[in-house]
Amino acid sequence: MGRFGLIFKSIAKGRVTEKYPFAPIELPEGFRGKPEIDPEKCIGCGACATVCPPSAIQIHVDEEQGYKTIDLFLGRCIFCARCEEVCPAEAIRLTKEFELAAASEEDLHQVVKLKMAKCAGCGRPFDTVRHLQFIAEKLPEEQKPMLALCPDCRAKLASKILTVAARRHR
Amino acid sequence: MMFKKSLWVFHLNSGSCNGCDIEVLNIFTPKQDVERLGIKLVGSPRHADAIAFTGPITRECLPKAIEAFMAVPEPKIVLAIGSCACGGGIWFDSYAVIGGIKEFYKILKEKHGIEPPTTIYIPGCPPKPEAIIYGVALARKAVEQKQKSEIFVEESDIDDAATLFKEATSTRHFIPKIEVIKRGE
Amino acid sequence: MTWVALAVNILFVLFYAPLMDGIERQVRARLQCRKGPPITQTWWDILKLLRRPPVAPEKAVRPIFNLAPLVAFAALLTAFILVPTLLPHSITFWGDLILVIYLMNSATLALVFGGFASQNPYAHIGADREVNIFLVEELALAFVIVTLAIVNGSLTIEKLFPVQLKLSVAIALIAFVVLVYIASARIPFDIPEAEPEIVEGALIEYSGSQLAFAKYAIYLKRLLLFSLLLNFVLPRNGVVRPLLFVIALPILSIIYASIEAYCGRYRVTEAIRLLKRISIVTMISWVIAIAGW
Amino acid sequence: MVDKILAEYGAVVLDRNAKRLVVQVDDKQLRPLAEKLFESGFYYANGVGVDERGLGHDFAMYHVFASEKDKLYLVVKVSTSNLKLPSITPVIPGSNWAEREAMDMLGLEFEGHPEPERLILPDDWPKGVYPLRKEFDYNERPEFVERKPESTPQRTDVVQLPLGPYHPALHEPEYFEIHVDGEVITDAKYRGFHIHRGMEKLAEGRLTLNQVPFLAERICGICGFTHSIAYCQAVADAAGLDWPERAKYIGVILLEIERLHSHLLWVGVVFHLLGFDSGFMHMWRIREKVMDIAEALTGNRKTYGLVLIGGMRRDIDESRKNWVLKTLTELREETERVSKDIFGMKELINRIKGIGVLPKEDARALGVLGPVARASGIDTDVRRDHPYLAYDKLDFKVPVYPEGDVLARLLVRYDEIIESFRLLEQALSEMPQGDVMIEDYTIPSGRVGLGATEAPRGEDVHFVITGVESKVYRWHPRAPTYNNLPSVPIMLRGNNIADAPIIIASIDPCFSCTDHVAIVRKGKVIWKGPLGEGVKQVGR
Repeated sequence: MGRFGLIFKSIAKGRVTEKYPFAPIELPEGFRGKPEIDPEKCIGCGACATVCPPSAIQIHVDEEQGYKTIDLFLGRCIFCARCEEVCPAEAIRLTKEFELAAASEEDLHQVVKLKMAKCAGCGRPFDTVRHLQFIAEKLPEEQKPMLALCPDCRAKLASKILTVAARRHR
Repeated sequence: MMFKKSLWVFHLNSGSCNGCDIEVLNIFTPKQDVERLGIKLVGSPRHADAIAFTGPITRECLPKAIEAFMAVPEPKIVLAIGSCACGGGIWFDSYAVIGGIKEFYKILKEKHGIEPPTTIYIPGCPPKPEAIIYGVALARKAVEQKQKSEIFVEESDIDDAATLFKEATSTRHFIPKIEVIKRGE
Repeated sequence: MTWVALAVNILFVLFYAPLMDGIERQVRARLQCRKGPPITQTWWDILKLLRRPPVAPEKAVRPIFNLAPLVAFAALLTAFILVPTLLPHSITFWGDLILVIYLMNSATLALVFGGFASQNPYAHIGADREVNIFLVEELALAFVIVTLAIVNGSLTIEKLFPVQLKLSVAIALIAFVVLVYIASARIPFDIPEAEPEIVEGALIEYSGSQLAFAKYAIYLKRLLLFSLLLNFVLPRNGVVRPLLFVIALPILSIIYASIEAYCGRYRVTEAIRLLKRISIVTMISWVIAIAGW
Repeated sequence: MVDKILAEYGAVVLDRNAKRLVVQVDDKQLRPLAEKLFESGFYYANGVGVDERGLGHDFAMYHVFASEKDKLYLVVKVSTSNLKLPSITPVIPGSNWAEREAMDMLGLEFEGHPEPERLILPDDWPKGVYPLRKEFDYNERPEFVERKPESTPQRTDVVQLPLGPYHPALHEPEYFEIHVDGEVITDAKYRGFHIHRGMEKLAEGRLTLNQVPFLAERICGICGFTHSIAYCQAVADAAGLDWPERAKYIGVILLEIERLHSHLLWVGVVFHLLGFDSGFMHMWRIREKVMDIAEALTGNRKTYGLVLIGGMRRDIDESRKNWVLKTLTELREETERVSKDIFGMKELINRIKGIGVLPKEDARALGVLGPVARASGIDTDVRRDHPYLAYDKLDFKVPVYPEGDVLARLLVRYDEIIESFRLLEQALSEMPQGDVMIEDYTIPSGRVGLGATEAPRGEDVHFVITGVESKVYRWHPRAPTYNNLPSVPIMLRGNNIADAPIIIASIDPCFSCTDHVAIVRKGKVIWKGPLGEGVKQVGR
């Protein structure tokens, strides 16, 4: 039929254009849209930042103020949902939101600032309060005091205990 | 608003993987058909009202991108399409790219003294065609901007770990409150 | 009365020319299963362009580059003083078909010069192709005019419109229908401004209001060609004429745009070969006209 | 047979499995061995220069050869302590770019290379800085040096126009230089690599093994998924992993969806280049449905991001499977109907008949791949010759046309669209139950792995050396366009300039695929479309 066949078919087909932006569109289940951190659930463990391929989630530690900042920059996010997969607290998930355009780059940031706990030994802030609690819930009671120490102090303490034990053994 | 009814776009691939380029092309196909909104793709930057960057702007593309950018008459709109153009994407700190539109503006400012024009950031990898349409509608101020920067700050008095564990043992599910600051409101 | 009619005609063409492009865009969109732009879209484009500042490229020959779109626009408007459109009254004005064709061609040439003056390689190629096609097209057009002149015994617009239908005239008119298609630079003959290849050819360096006038001139040229075609066949007087004229224009648009939507672009050589064939047809019509049929 | 040749040239076998063989040869034996391999049916698949100082060796060059007949990938390693190696380009033209790439990125020298010029880095890149050496940090940004003016003198016998790199026809920056005699093309040169994004270094530097699939997917926004699969196959090959059956089928389904969308896109673009915009609109209207399927299955229209080293991240549930099957049946009918009408437009078809011919011998010498090779009469398809995922359990035909012109390339792709529909239907209905991901694995370090997939444009070959602490030591992807582009000058020669754009587009060039590594620094460059005819007049 050639070109005339095609013309007739096009007319028969009619218009296929959707109405967007004047009408919303349907999105399939499982669509990977904007990632959102639930600030009430986030424990600041940093697992998401570690797996994020483009480093769109970055962690900054402010030792003076005692805050840990989780900075999610949508303008670099590749919407791969790895963060959702690894988050132990189910705090970050991908919504169906895709209308993310913004007039300034600042609007593309989502920042969660979490309070950090000071080490019982040296007094240096070392981990978020929530992360410690999260671990504490899974630890047996007798090991919990160790959590109050930063990794450095913990190592020192551990070596001390070991030396004492070794001496005793001897 | 000059571009309310008619907006001509010059599309510049500044080192993109093609994903965004295809989606830019895609909005002209029957399903989305943005010609109905008066949007047209033009081949010459001189004809354009808006310039669409896709890609993190590679070193090799940089001089050409500056040239094309300057050829678009003022006033112009810049559409930074895709995560690469917005913030450098997965390559943001690689040796071969300059890392997104913001860095591009810095270079423009330093070398040519040009102030950045109105810019619409459209994140996505690649953004859905509808997301691009939404971005253009935002440039025309036809829709409200949904995406706002959010800063959540945890408010809590406890800051030393020793007291924390005293408290934690008594109330297992103690969770400190959080304060939300939304910028732009 | 004539002046009022003239003013009405000019206003009509000024208003309708961009609208016609809008209609054609809509037709093409429908044939591609799209919603397409509103028919006022071309108007919005032009209004926007008029508000934008023109930027001249550094290397351009400024006087020619800046003037070219205005010259083209003015030449075509002048042609519309001669060619009756909605109201037939301007027919009594002086001037003949040759003048109309000259005005139309000077508009084309103005844009070609503008393209050369811009010093852009794409514009050069576009302008160059334009000239190529234009030269061959001219030959065919000349034979059409000569045929009509012989049959009607005159070249004045007053005598020519509408033409007497004879065998030679019929052949010439059919050739003219094709020529109108080619001269209005539609696919597959939009080679001079082929978008995917050389980016609107001669117009590449134009921007803002200059681009608006250049585009306007192109739309006016299409309308002028349609008007000439309709004038040859429509009755000259009466209330029916404006009515028929207004109905016939969109119909022509629909037909031409449908053909345009379902053709691939020719190479320049192919286009020229086709034009040469049309020239032969028009030459035959001329011979037939001399023979008196 | 291969073993006999290898023994003859004193090659030492380092590692072997059913699909690939790694050997090491002495640098003096390399060129004769390469020549012998080429004669016995091997083509050049990939070339990787590696800075092996971190593994306790010197610099090395890995040449990868492939053969459909032997169903084998052969990795030939040559080491060097003084950065000098013999070039094999004189005997296998296909290795030209790979060697120049190693010169650029690592500072290796190839003795006897016909055009030892910089290929990869930008014009303003300082000399003596080699990004792929281990001492270079991935995020180091050396100072811009002065751009050298084009070295090629202005020629008077050819018309040169600085067209591009932003040409509206291709929506990607690239340059072609076409030398014209009258209206006929006498020679053409390519210059591109504007999209070199430093991906290989990034993979070694910032990313971990399981992040690289996402990077690999962004090699190309059209055919990215097949790259991420190829990468995971390469790592799986190095570590000896095997995916669960269901993951393999899901991989096939997504790969075929990607092929469908890519081919429909290409057919549309060809019509657009021919000025037939309605054809473009119809093809893309059909393609839109394919994108919907991809979105429903993966959550994104492109860059599916579904694959990790252990398998697939998402399963396909029953109801969605049925919906996809139904939609595919409708799509297949629609595609056949519209294509039948378009193929009925005689003058359109005649326009692309007999132009851009690539003879079979040249195609083989350059190692041309995929639909371009199949349109030149080379019966090659990774899916059949080196089966991966579940392709060995599915039934499909490999279309081969002997003409070698643009029309043949269109027909090959059209046949592949239809085959893809068939493959999808089979894979969806035969998919076994089970897991889609293995979580429990270890990746040994310092192992060589090779992964090959059939991308819509041809064969992707990914080469991996695993590193410590779940990093890659070296990763080198080779996209099909890398092998196909050098054939364009041959296709162009002798043709009318009017046909240049359609010929170039006929290989379905995907410059971003190729540009992950290189930059040509040659002559004044031109991409001239059918403006060509105009070019002739201007030059007169």
